[in-house]
Amino acid sequence: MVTLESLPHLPPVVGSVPTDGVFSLLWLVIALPALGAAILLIGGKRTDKWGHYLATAAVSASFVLSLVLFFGLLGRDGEERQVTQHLWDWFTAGSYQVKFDLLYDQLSALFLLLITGVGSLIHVYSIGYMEHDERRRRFFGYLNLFVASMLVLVLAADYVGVFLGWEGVGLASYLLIGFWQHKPTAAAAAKKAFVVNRVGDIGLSLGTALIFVTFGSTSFAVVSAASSQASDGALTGIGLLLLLAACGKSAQFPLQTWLLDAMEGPTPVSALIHAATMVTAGVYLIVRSNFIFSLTEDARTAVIIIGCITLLMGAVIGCAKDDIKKALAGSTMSQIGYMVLAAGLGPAGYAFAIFHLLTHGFFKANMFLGAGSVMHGMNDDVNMRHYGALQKAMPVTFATFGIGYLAILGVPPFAGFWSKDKIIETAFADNVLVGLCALVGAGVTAFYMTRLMLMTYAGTKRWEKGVHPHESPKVMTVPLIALAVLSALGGLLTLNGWISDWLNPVVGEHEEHHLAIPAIVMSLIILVVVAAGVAVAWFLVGKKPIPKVAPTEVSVFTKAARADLYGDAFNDAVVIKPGVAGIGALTTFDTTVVDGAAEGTATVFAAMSAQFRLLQNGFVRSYALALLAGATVVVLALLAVNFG
Amino acid sequence: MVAFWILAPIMVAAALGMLVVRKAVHAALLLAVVMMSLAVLYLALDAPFLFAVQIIVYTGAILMLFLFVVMLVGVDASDSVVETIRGHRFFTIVVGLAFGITLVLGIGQVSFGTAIGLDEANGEGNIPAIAKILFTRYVFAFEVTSALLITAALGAMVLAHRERLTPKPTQADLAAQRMRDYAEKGTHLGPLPPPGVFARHNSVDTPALLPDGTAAEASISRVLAARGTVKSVPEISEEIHELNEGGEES
Amino acid sequence: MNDFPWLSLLLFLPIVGAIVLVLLPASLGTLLPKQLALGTSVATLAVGIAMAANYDTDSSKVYQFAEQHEWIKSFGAHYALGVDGVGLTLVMLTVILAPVVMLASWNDGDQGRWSSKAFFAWMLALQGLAVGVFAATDVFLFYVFFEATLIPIYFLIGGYGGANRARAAVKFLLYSLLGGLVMLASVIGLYVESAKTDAGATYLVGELAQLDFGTATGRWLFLGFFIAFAIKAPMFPVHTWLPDTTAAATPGTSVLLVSVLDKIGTFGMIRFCLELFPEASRWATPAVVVFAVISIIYGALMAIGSDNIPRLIAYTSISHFGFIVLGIFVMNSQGLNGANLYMFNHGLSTAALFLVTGFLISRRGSALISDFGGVEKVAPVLAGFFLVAGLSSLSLPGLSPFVSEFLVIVGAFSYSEVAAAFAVTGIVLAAIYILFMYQRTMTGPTREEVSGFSDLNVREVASLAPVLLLIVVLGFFPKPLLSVINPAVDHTLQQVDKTDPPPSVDPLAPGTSGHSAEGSHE
Amino acid sequence: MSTEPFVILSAILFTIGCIGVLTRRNALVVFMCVELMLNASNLLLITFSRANGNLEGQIAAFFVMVVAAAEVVVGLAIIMTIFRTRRSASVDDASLLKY
Repeated sequence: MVTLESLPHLPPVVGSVPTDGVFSLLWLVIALPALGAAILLIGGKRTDKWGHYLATAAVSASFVLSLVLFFGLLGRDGEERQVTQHLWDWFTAGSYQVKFDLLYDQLSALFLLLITGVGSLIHVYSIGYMEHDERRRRFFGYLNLFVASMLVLVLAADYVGVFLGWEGVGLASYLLIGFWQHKPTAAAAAKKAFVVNRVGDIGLSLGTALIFVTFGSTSFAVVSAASSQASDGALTGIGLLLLLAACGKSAQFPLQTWLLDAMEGPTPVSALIHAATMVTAGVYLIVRSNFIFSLTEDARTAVIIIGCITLLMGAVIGCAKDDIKKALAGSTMSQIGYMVLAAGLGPAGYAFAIFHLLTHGFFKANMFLGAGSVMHGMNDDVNMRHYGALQKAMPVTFATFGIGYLAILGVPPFAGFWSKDKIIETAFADNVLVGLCALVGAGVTAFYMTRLMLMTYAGTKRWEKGVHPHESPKVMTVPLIALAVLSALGGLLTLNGWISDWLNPVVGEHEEHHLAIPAIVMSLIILVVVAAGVAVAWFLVGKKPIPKVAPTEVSVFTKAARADLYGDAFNDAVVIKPGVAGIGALTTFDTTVVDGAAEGTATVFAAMSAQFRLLQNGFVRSYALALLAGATVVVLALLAVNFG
Repeated sequence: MVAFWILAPIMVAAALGMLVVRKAVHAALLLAVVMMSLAVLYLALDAPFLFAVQIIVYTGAILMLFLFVVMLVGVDASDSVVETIRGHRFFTIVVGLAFGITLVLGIGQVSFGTAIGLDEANGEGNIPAIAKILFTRYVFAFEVTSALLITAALGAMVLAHRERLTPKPTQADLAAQRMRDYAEKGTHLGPLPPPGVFARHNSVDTPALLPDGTAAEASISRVLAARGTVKSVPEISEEIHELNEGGEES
Repeated sequence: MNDFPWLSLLLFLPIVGAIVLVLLPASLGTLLPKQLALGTSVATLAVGIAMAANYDTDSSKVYQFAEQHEWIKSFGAHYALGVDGVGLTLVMLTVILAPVVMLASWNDGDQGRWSSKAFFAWMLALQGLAVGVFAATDVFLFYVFFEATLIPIYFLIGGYGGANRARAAVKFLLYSLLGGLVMLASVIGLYVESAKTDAGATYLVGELAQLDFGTATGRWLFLGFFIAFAIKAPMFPVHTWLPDTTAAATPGTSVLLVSVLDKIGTFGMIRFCLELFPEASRWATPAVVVFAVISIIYGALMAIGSDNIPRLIAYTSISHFGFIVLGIFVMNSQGLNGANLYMFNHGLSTAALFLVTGFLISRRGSALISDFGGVEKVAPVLAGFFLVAGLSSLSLPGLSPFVSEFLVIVGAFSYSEVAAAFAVTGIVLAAIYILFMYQRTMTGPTREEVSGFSDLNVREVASLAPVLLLIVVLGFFPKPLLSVINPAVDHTLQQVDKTDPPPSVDPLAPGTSGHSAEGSHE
Repeated sequence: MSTEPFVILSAILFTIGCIGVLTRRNALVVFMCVELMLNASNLLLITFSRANGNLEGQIAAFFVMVVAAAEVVVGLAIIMTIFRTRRSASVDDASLLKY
């Protein structure tokens, strides 16, 4: 039991003001893209011509509605900013009631804007990007499905509702990664993503079950109100199980391997799902469950460790990849590691985790779309060794990408600076070791991003034959510009500490951490580290010609990084190979032992019958003999009974 | 009781004989012996009506029917003594004896007491007494037996009736068939030769002799050939020889 | 309206239809009997819907639409029908799936050993008898229906199916008869026990439930019933008949077998094992839970290792039945509600899966996964239906099986964290077997053999669409089902004398919420 | 006149009939042995009729005879039919109904 003395700030209770006015339209935010998906997927070929417009319109309408709702929320008092809309009772079993409720509060409001906003831009971009794909309509259907599911995830007021969205985005991710499913690699990557996510779902399932067993309900309102009463063991258990779930969805160690493969999907998918929104769901889950995590030091420590490991792993992997999308994917892992780390810091870090999540959503989507634009011009080649000198050929892409680059590096005043610095600062305040990890990560980030920029835009032309790079059409560059603007200006959210104040009612108050050194010095240190990373990249990559084929004689570290730090190899050796062998053995066991027992009994009886059958020789006289013998026995038995 | 002690051994002997005789006719005759003896025993047991019925129905009708069928089927009516089912005869005797001994021993355990006798029941004569019961209490069963008998008769007729599957060949058909056989297989066209005729006995069982002195197989009935009662040619020739020699001597 | 013999009508309408079908002269061709059969089953469905609409969820009676006539007085056997929530959902499942299956297997009876007329007649007979099984409230009558269902399904398997159908039919029959025999011993035992009472012999479930059989007797009788139901369900290690059977049977037969008839096993566990022998059920719970968890994992692993699609689906069903049995025997309202709901939902999702893969297999003429590849490109609608059916089988939230599986996991967790932890691996394995199958059949480069595939035709879509629609609707709105299941579960729990464990934190404890609320405003 | 000798004689005749049915292969002889068994039972019926002092036994024997007559007629017809098609009166030849 957590005593009140040891915990000055109890986590806030999730409020539930009933919806009224404009907020009663909350359900429409989800319904619009869901309807779009339904029309596109069920309507079939009939919707081919206008399907993409419908999908874009649905998401854009959702975005407009989100904006309206957001301003509605802004206009309210702090206490009334947590709005609950009851849609219907989902299911009931004994005392367990799960309602289909939507919770619109400061946290989900931000997510709504991110999802629908970035989502709309990516829809627009996809109109151009997927123009020549004969299954474009279906692509947009899936995208709408994803947006709807993601909105369910962030709006649900119950863990089961979160689970619904959680799996919904998993499904959409599966469908979109495997969108080009005629490619075996894409199909395999899609399956891998889903299965690994399912491993994480074990955590969510059991976590939800443990929440029910502990609190008798799974709604945020009830759990947050009662969380301070729960035992430490239960809280830690829930925390760790939810962390497992977050690891699956957010590609954190040890469930990180699917994200790199997920780059088989079309680039807008990578931007929307595997950079900006879905992969950050784990962070959302932890922050949303602050009323659990704030009360359990042990689980938070685990979160921090996972975050640190992943942020370094992702960064290292990003350094060695020649595939532009995989390099960005490694970066995504790393950045989510930052967010998870921040979330693990407790009330001090929740707001910064979300803040970084938002800025990362802007600049990483920007860069992924930029990469998509590059690929568009390079005949879908993803190998950076075949790029070079694209700065001139694609000026808009370069410019927008450059802003994203500066943002991720954390160069002031771009968005990343504000969010990342805060995380590193808070980490140092919490624990120097954690802070150092975060700091090193920033340096490595600077290295691989600079490497990526240099290989892509600078240097000499290393283009393949027949490739004529060109700038992408307007429909693609306009979203790029919009995202670049957001990447540049995202930091404004923290003006006057707005985002912390905004989120505090949700995530809880915290005391200001006091660093040993002034914040400005800290920022300078970080900038120096970043600059060092850039310099190293310049010396290692920028100054030398880049071979068109990746050199094979490289250090073990590079080899390890290229092999994703042996994540797949580990899974293969520890899970898949024994699994396949085990299933083979089990199949043999089933046919020989289990079924063998049944069939064996049958065989024994059949053999016995084959022998007994011979008694039935067809000779009437034999039968008569048997009859007589039987009669004798009967007579003897009668005699025995009567005279015995 | 005298009749019993005389007849019982005879009956058992005759019954045992049925087990061993090879020809069905002999078995039938032995059965007749058993049945006649039984009839006499019935008389001794105060059942004169059944005595008569036993003689008339069983011995008279049923056994005659048997003999009739034996005559029809009689071509290979004799049994082989070799047992074809392995171990059957041994087990039959063991089980049969066991059964018989069990029965006899079992009966030996029971005391039947003194017989009441039928003097009272047969007071107004056996036949009227039976008739009274038969036509009162058992009249329904009796009527049912009539149905049974009719059904049996019909059944026998149906079973014994030979279904003609092809139309009966006419004279012309037969002639044509014979010509065809001659053309295709060289079958003898004319009538079959008559059997050899000898003054000494009815000689349908003796084949006629062909000009070269061999027997004409076609001249005797196939049934006789199957029964093996045909006089063989050597036999005949020997007889003829004997006759000739005897003639010469005399 | 509740005096109307709804259940007898549901029971006899299809059987009469079957008889009429058999008596139709062959000269009428093959189309008319099919239409007649479909019409009969649709009419039955209509009757079933009308009946369900009359079901009173607030009624205090345990069994509704009850009918009771004395049958064999000396045994105490009655012709007694009636449904509680569990029975009603399963009766509805039966009447819903029958027309679907008939429409889907429109041409499957044509190449059988007997005429297609007989195929549909057997199906109708099976529908009627299955209703009888779920509606019987007399143990003896239940037993009679239980065994009677074997007859049509035997002929359906043995007469219309793949190469090994005769062998599969015999294997199925022997397994089922073995179970039935063991159960018969218990049924007789029930007579003996009930005859000892003052009221005399009875087979009525309602009256038997009041009896106390004593510890040892109760356990033996329980075992007799349980073994029969475990074979029927089927659970590890008496499951091997199911893959063989589904591999040989037509998809429609497999649906009726797995979706409907196998439910008799789990239904019987609730109705007879739990309600008649509560003490024995509590005694057996640990062992049953272990076997259920083994079934879940074992079935899933075997499914992953299967190359034959119907066998794979059969193994998935073994896994799912493990969940159902787990939910039943953890004996709390989450588990039992989940299990009951699961029975219905599993019926739908497996039906969809069997039928859609049946369409797939009939196009290729092979049931081996390795013979397919890239079907999605030539038959996108088929692929889409396949995916939705598969996702429902892996209990994707938003599709109906999720709610039930989730409730079972929650219920299992209340009972034992370890059991739940093992059971929940089933959801990962489910993702593997379904998506692995989808990946190998539908994606990748289109193989030459499948390039000529036609997409689903109108009849096939019409047969599948209602099922998939129902799966989606019930995924978001399972309330109609749960509102009838909840009272039934309460009754069952009352019978086994169990109450739900309270949450370890009472959210309504005085002083707590107030304090927390203050905390949020600090 | 005591009952026992008749009963024992009946038993012996019945047993001999049984053995005959089992050992003989000619269908006709088998049939005759069946008749022997029937007669043995008739003897028993009549014996007990006298022992018990009523005529029911004789009536039963009478019915046995009637039924035996019917049976013989049909049985012989069957034998004739079999003989006609198979040219054999051996019961062992009709042994197709076997494993």
